[in-house]
Amino acid sequence: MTVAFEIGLVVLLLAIAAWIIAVRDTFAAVVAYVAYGLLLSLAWVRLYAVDVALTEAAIGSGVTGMLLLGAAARLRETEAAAAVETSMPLRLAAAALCALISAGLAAVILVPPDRVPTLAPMAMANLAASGLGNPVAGVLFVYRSLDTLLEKVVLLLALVGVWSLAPDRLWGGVPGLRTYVQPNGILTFLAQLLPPIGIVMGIYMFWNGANNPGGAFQGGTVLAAMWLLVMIAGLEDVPPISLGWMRVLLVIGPAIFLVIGLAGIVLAGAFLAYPADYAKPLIIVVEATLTLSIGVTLGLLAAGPPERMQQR
Amino acid sequence: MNALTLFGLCGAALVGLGLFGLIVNPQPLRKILAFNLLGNGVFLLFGVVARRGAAAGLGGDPVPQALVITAIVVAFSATAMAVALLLRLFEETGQATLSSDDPQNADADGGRS
Amino acid sequence: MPSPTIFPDTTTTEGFLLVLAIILPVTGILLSLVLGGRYVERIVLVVLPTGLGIAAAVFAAVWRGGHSLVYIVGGWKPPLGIALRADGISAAMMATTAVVICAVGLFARAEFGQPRGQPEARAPLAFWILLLSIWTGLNMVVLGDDLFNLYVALELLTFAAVPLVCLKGEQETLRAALRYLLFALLGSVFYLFGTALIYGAYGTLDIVLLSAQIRPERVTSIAVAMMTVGLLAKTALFPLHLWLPPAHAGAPAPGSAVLSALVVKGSFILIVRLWFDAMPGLSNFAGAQMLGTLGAAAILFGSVLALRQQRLKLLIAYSTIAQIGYLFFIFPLAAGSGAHEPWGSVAWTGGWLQLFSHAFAKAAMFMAAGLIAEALGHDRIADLGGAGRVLPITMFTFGLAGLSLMGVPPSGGFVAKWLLLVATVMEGQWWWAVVMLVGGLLAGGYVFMVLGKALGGASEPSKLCASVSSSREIVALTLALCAVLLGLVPLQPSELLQIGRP
Amino acid sequence: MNLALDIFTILAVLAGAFFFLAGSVGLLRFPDALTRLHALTKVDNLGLGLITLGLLPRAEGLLGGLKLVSVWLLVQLSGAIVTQLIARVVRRDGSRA
Repeated sequence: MTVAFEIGLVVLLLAIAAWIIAVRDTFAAVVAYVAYGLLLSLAWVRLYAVDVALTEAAIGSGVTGMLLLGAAARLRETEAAAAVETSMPLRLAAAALCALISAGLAAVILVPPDRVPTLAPMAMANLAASGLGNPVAGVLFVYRSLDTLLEKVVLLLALVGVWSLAPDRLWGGVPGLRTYVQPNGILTFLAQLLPPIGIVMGIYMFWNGANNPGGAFQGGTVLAAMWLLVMIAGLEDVPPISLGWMRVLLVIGPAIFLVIGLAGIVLAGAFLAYPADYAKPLIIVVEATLTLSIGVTLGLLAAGPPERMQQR
Repeated sequence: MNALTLFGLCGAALVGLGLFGLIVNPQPLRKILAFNLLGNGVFLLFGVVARRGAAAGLGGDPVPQALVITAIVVAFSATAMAVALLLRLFEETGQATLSSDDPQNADADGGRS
Repeated sequence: MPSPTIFPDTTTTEGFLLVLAIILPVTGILLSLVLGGRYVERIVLVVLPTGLGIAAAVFAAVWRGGHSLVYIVGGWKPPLGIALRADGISAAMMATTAVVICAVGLFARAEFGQPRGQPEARAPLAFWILLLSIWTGLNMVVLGDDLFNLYVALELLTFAAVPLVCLKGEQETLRAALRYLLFALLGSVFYLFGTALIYGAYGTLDIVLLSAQIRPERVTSIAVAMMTVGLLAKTALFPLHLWLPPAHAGAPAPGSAVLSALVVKGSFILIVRLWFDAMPGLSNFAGAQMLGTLGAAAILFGSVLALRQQRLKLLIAYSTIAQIGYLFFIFPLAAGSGAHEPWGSVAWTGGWLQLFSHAFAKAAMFMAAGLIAEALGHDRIADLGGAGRVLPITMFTFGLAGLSLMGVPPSGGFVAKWLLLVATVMEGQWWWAVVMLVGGLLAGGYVFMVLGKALGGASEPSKLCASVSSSREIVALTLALCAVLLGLVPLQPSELLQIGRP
Repeated sequence: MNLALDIFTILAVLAGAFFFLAGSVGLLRFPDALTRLHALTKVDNLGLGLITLGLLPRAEGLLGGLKLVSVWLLVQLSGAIVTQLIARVVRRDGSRA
């Protein structure tokens, strides 16, 4: 009975994935990708990975989908020109190669190891010391916090990379987010109504993430979505990239993380270690600032490189 | 066949599909989409590994789950950068292809003086 | 012989230096982004020498101590936590990285200065942040001991390298950057794929822990094969090299220097870690021979194409493809069942010397090419006539770096290739020797093609578009001299390079 | 009592699922964008509404029930507005899909 559900889910996922690859219209492919992403988060729930499901829905499907939709819409007119077909022999060779790789992988999956290695008991046994209740948050912010810190730097770096694509004369200008300003329009209505709810949701997700599925990345994504909505509806200006406070918001998360990590050397004997009694409050501080930074970074990444100068 | 193996096979198939799209489709945006499918396949593999490691009252090993969260964020960063590059290329050249003028000459081995 | 393996379960005395090596450039990145404008140069001016100092301290500590430095991050031991580990190779690579980055920093100051009294400019801010990010990524790559942590490090490196390629914003460089990014992303996904399989089979991603329990199974070989292919795409080994020439030739000169000298080596080092550290003794003959063959093909193919180039920067980029090929002789000569001691260790030393001397030589060469392009306003090889007269130091730099690429004594490249050559002969794998000799001749061909044009009598007196500051010429010359001097100290490094090996 | 609630849940969820099915078929079969939107709103309103209603007796306490209802309300809100936006674009540009 339950496996029937999984079979249906997997068949649907693969069918949409194949369609995404095969369909001619790129815009349609991207729309399908968003639907596929939501189904995929369902798969993550079935794999007992609710944190991942939330991340996939928010980032993997949501923000990525928005980014790709925007690009597909802009590139729509180039599609006819770009439709150079790959030659048949190459297609066949590629298909054979990919089938081979899939088959090899499937063969490995079908033979599970005799002894399944897991770090779950170890992760649980040490979790109490951090005061957290969510083991995934424990891995992200306690055991493997160096990964999380560096990943935040990667995110910032992607933003620097995106910004650096601007022409010289537009540096410091306003990102080219497409806005649809209609006074009293329906979008304006949504942008006025939804953000209060969304912001509460975002904060709840980060706060709740200490003990339940959720956390800084998911919460930050919701915040970013609200910010983008408000900007697209024209209720709030898209800030120029030279804006000082925005730069501060961008780095405050990793900076606080770094400072607390360094304090750990003195107070807890190792970089990125937390002193025993203050572990939980410190992690909350790190997560709170990270949520904020992630929100701003994701929003700006989705908004793209500067495309016009600010009106003075 | 249990559900876990099913998701594993789904991951394996996604890897193949994504790789195929990445190789065969000439449009960069479609390549980016295919890269995301490929990535999802690999993430599912982590999910299966995590679920297999269920122990200590948990539904799955939290370590690979956390790794996937990190990897999803990194994959998003990559997508954002690739999309921005592609749009900028489109703005500069009016087209969105990887090959310079002549599609056969993908090697671009200089001599454009 | 190799010193006993240190399991990363306790932080060693100087271990804190490893943390510093990573967080120093990260701090630089964060501060640069917030303060922006002219502060960036001041930040870099502090970070570069400090980082060089840290690298020197790590080098000294490893050398004097004779064992690896270890730092347990957050006090959580692997497999649950992450360890940083600096063995002899890490120490040597960190030192090389620091020297090259500092030289590039000095060299780039003239090109990427923020104009005084004007709003923040794009290229300088981006360049310095990207340079610091590359440094973070490289230090993380050589110090990381956890396969997933190394994945994040690799991505850091990629995301810093790609924007550097298209910093000038021209059409061709944008295209090159996009192609580079797609190749690199494919590489990372393959790497991640292998990581998942390895975690699924062994429940740890720590390289040292893995080396103790890894078994010759199908999972292991599929995982390592996937990871290796992914990393090869990032290293641009033939036939996955297509992205490299336009990318490395399109970047601004200091960027090209870092990309060609250091960034491609990051992923190479990971392949070595996988084959030699994570699965010692498991690498099979066929796999090692395969990598060697691809390396040989890269040498021939890259060198021949370099000879056919009309633009100086593209020639140097193709030469990188060829020189990367030599590195892969490490696999058949020092791993695999074909390797025999002590010749395996000889090849090991030779391979690493090749990596370090190529880093110095190639950085010097790209800098020289940048100066030539700046002075003459073009980099067409056919029109270089008379360049030797107007830019004597720069052409001398180019020639010195060329010596190392060709493998002419006295130079680091010579010792490296000589050691590899000896190993091939002594291990009875003479076929590699033939390729190396042909590669050396071809390298001589392309270096002399440039030198001959530049030093030959100019049909017309060269007109300078811009004057070149002699301090920048000296920076490039210093790097070329480093490449040559490496040839004079081959014995001490060979001991250093064995420290911490399993 | 329990049996009655169970039957209620089953019936409501089944009815909801029916509307989902009908809406999906409509999405695929209807000829133009406006009629497809019509089909979609059935899924949002009735389909999800009935399923929410059916699940309410099984919610964990008052808070759980409130969460369920607010999920439905949020979907209503965004669904209604997005439908409006799409419909306006269609009226302006004509149906392309």
